[in-house]
Amino acid sequence: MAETLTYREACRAAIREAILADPRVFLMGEDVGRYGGCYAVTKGLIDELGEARIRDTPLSESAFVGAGIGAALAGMRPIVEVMTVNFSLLALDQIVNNAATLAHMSGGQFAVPLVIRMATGAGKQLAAQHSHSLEGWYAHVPGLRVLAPATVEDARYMLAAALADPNPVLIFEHVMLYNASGELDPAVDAVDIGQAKIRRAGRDVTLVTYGGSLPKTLVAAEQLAAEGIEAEVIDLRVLRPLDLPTLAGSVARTHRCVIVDEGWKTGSLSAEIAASLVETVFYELDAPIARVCAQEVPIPYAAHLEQAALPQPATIAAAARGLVRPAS
Amino acid sequence: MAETLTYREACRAAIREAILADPRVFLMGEDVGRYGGCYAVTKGLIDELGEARIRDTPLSESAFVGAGIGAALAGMRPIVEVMTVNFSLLALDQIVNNAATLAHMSGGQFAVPLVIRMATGAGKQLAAQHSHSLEGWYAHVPGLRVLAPATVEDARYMLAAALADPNPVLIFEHVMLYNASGELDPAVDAVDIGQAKIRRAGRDVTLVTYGGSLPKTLVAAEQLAAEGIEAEVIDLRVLRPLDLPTLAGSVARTHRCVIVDEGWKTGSLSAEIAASLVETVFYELDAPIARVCAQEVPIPYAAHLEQAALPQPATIAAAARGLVRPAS
Amino acid sequence: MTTSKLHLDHDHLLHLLREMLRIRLFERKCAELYQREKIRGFLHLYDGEEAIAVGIMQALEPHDAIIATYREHGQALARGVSMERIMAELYGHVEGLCRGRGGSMHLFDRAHRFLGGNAIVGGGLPLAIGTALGDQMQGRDSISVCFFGEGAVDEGEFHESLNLAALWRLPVLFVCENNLYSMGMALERAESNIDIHERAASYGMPSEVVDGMDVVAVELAARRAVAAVRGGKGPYFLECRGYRFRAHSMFDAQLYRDKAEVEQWKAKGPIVRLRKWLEDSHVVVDDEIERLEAEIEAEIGAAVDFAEAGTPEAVAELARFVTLDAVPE
Amino acid sequence: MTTSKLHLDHDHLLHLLREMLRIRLFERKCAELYQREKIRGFLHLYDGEEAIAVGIMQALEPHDAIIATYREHGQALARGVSMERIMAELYGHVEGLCRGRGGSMHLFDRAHRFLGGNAIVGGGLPLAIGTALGDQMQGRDSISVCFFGEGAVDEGEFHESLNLAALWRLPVLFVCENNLYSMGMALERAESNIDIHERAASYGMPSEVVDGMDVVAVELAARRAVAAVRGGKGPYFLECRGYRFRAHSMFDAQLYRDKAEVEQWKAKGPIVRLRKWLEDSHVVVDDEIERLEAEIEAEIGAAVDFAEAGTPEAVAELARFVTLDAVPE
Ligand SMILES: Cc1ncc(C[n+]2csc(CCOP(=O)(O)OP(=O)(O)O)c2C)c(N)n1
Ligand SMILES: Cc1ncc(C[n+]2csc(CCOP(=O)(O)OP(=O)(O)O)c2C)c(N)n1
Ligand SMILES: [Mg+2]
Ligand SMILES: [Mg+2]
Repeated sequence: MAETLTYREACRAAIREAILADPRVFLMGEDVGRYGGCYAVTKGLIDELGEARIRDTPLSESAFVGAGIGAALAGMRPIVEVMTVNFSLLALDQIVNNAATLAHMSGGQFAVPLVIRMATGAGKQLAAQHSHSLEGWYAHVPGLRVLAPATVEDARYMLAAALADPNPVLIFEHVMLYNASGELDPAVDAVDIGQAKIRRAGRDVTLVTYGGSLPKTLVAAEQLAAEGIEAEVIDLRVLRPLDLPTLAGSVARTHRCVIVDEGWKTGSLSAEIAASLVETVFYELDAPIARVCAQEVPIPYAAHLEQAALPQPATIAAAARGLVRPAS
Repeated sequence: MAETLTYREACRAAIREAILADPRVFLMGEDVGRYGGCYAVTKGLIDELGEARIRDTPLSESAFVGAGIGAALAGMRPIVEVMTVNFSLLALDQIVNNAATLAHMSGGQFAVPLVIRMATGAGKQLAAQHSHSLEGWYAHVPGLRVLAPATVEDARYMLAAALADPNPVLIFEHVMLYNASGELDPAVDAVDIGQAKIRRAGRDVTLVTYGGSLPKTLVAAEQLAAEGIEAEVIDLRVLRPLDLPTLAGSVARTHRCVIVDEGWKTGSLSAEIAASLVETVFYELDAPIARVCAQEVPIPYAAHLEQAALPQPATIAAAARGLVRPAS
Repeated sequence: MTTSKLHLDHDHLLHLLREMLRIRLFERKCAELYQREKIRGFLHLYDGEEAIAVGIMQALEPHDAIIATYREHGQALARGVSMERIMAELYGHVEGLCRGRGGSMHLFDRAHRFLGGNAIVGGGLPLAIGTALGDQMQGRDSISVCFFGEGAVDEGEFHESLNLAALWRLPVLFVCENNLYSMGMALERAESNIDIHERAASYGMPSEVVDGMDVVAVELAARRAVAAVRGGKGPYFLECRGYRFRAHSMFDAQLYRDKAEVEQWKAKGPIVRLRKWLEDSHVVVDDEIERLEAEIEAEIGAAVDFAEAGTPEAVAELARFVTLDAVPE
Repeated sequence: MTTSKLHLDHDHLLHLLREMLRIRLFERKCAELYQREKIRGFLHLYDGEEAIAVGIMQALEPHDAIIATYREHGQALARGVSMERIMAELYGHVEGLCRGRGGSMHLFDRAHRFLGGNAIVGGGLPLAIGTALGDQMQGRDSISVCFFGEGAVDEGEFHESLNLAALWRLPVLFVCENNLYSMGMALERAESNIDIHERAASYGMPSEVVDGMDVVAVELAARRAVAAVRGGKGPYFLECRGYRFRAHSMFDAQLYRDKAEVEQWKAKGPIVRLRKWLEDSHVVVDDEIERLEAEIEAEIGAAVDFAEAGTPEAVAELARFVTLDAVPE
């Protein structure tokens, strides 16, 4: 029978399973233990799994992320939780200059089999310093694999695949998804971490998105369908390396593309996707590639301003409409 | 009479002039004083201007960059030098979460009139941790202005314009340019920090670049000219906000575009330029937009590997040729 | 009020009580408004720690700079920032201090040199180094006061900032609000040496422990410290020991501590303590405190009315202030 | 060699001298090869500090982990890493330790658990916390040894890492190579409290000052420290006081210090000092040291020949190892 659970519960089940399955796996981060996780993802795990393997850290992002890298070098399979992407800036040097470089710089002598999880995104009125969507930055860095589970299934199974990867893998969990719930297909017990996935088939326009913007994009697709526009919705799932064949294949069929990305538009991942598509399927395009991204502002506190700053189903639908039925 | 000086000397003259002109201006950073600057930019200045205004800091990137922000809030006009962009990761939180947000987050009550200078780029065999080109990341952040002087003139005059800006401005000086020399036009004593500039006119293809890649791109343009291909070379100068009208205007004339960017290709600034051009001049394009960027590897030490990882005149020329005279 | 001397007379003591009560009652209202979804986002309340903000503010001059954390309603109120404009900010209205852009974690007020409101733990410390440096370089008599929790002590920014302040003898007063927990992390689980004031002293600056639940003790220590800092003796560190009575934020189930622990601390709270002392020693008479409370409730009521009557910023103004055209004077 | 006892016999003393001379002479050759443009990039030499690496390495086991800085030729050689493969790496050849990808600042050698070679000041400290944590969690008897300069003490990573090590009682030996300058920044201009060993002690770990120019003193201290760390007593801190005789790197004009200062220190150098003592006390006889030097020169000659005979990595292999297919065992 299909099990229904929340994205939060799926994350928790994945962590629990991984720790029980492999003595080398442990979770470390701020308030993952006694507090139960700032988004309650790890609630209860410290009691079951103990303080050593659900390890509360001091507020020292650089040191404990670096410690995760070192522990991976010493044969462990650490899962490091950085509470949110906002605080990961304090650990960026360790991620960019150590985790991502050690394999290559050492001529292949050392791998860093480390998983770093963090919450990302806006929508909770947490204002400018707590609402970043910076996963696109991480997708810029060679040596890293970057994942963005948008469904309960991916939240449930991506972690195991990430832990099996000999290279550092980052997992971005969108804060607005934790309460989402979904069914798990009992026939599935693993997912790949290489491919994008078509979440809705359509022939008129391709909508490319990931993470917290997937539900909004699916809503937009329904709105469009009501108008007779059939949108194909692609969930990137993997932000690095990009699954360009799946994207290009879709655009080659629909000839139109809108990219939805909660990052600030300039220099967001959406730009890379657009540029890559232009390189590969330029001659298939019947219209410019459109992008729906965050406005170029520090995300404000007030609800109406915050929502105005973020992609919305209406703006996504409008962008798609603009490509399919341009005003003459 | 036109004065000839190096890019390094131009940077030094700009700093000296700014400090002499305004009691609120001072320079602070690692080894800017007694050592004379890690790239000798500030050599001699401490003797003339004193320890208070050529202020050596401890190795504490986060604190002294944050201190620059605070000093700006207190009415100073600090120039903070982060020795190289590689170390700026340690100060990124201060730049992204404080410098870039304070004006908006405070509802316009506080400005941060701060200039941050850093060296960027590869080419000196400094290997993976010392060869980053991450200026594209900064160009992603609303609230910042990002400059990349590629000529002696810009090195000489951009600083004054940056200091006059009430907002935080970042200046990226490419390490391979410091020894370059050029003439200063005696009729010019200021430059704008808003516009891109056409460094070479041409009708067949637009080559867009900035910073350390400009000389390489100009060499490529000469090679192309010898083959009868007239390339227009645009120096971005300002990485944020992008001067899209100048870029779009050129592409609307040439109908072809190659972007040259020393950052890793995926998610580099080149992607944003391509995506923006597709949005604005899609119907003017006669060919896909091509990008010549760094290979997706941590920059290696060995000279031949490093050079293979970076854009080169030959690869730039080849990309342009591929657009103008595609193999049939 | 701004000399280093403290006059423990009736008026001043009542002023201290009033200031603490203003914070306590204002925040009680905030919690209620949060339940009613008038206020959203993160809301970190200061219950139990009021003596720290109030005690420190007594020793400051209007031209001093204040840098605080996301738990800064108390500092703002004690500094004299308008309660109405704070409440309007919590409502996300254009009449708010930051025109609704900042919210609870980012109160700013130029008129009171109140520089936020910083939501990155430890993120305000470097800023305070900078304002102090700027003031010092301009020959001003101002000092910078930086508030932060004991959790911030673990961040690299703490270390870098204390070193810079001591090295350059900057006019900074560091105020560590040690409430024993950073979210759910107990101090002794986070720090190898839990004597924070000793850690600070190791940078070569004067450092004291203060009972953060005794507003008079805090004020006395603050006057001593401020006199030294303003006198050009370099930075000073006050570790104010206290306790947070409420949850960390509105999302905290408090799995990490016993109710009994909280109750014990509440009995020692800064307000009950001063109030009891004032009553026992007959400094206050009759219904003086009740009248005080009524006045404060009226002030709060007016603030809520002001906020309720406020207006949302026009969406067309979203991008206003991302960059400025001039440095505000 | 790996017990905590030190046998100060002829052979061991000569071994210490040999190890220091290997570093000194190897690096003299490196400087020469840099002038001849055989070696490029940054080259940071260790002249004057050899006693630190050599003394520490005497106390370690093969399964211990070593994390060093960009100034790590000395550590690598003293650890037993192949001189030939180091030189080939400096040539950027595929026969080098890292197949030419790392260069001088990034020597890695899995066989000797030599984990780099880190060019970000302070960047290696968190890694050492992690290797120690990993070893501790797996019940191994290994310790992690982290080398860093006194300049790294100012970075936030120092603070965060020392706290974690002490808090979790991790098996880390911190070795601060205090050579009084970080590039051109003199210690007393960079740190408010220049007694680094005292700063370390404030985290609650044993901490000692050692004369970093006395190889026997370093070895003794290292054995004491390693015994404590391996015995499960948590981290230990050694501040080794020394001096860098040469420029910071090949680009440094040394504007920040006098020639006379350098000469004074050179007279107290670790090699002249041990050598003189061995000669004065007749521990060495005749031309024993000259023979030693000749052997070392031969080793260096062979390393240069090896590097000269090496080959550049194929450009087609550029992207190899950016990610790996399996964790190397
Ligand atoms: C750099 C960073 N890491 C983590 C957080 C999440 N966080 C917000 S408040 C807090 C606890 C801080 O504790 P403390 O400094 O003691 O202050 P208190 O909340 O007790 O007043 C944490 C972990 C953050 N905001 N910034
Ligand atoms: C984070 C960072 N900031 C600055 C630099 C540039 N830099 C390289 S070595 C060095 C001096 C470090 O001094 P110290 O730690 O004392 O080591 P030493 O070189 O004296 O051995 C500096 C500033 C760097 N590599 N990393
Ligand atoms: Mg606390
Ligand atoms: Mg040093």
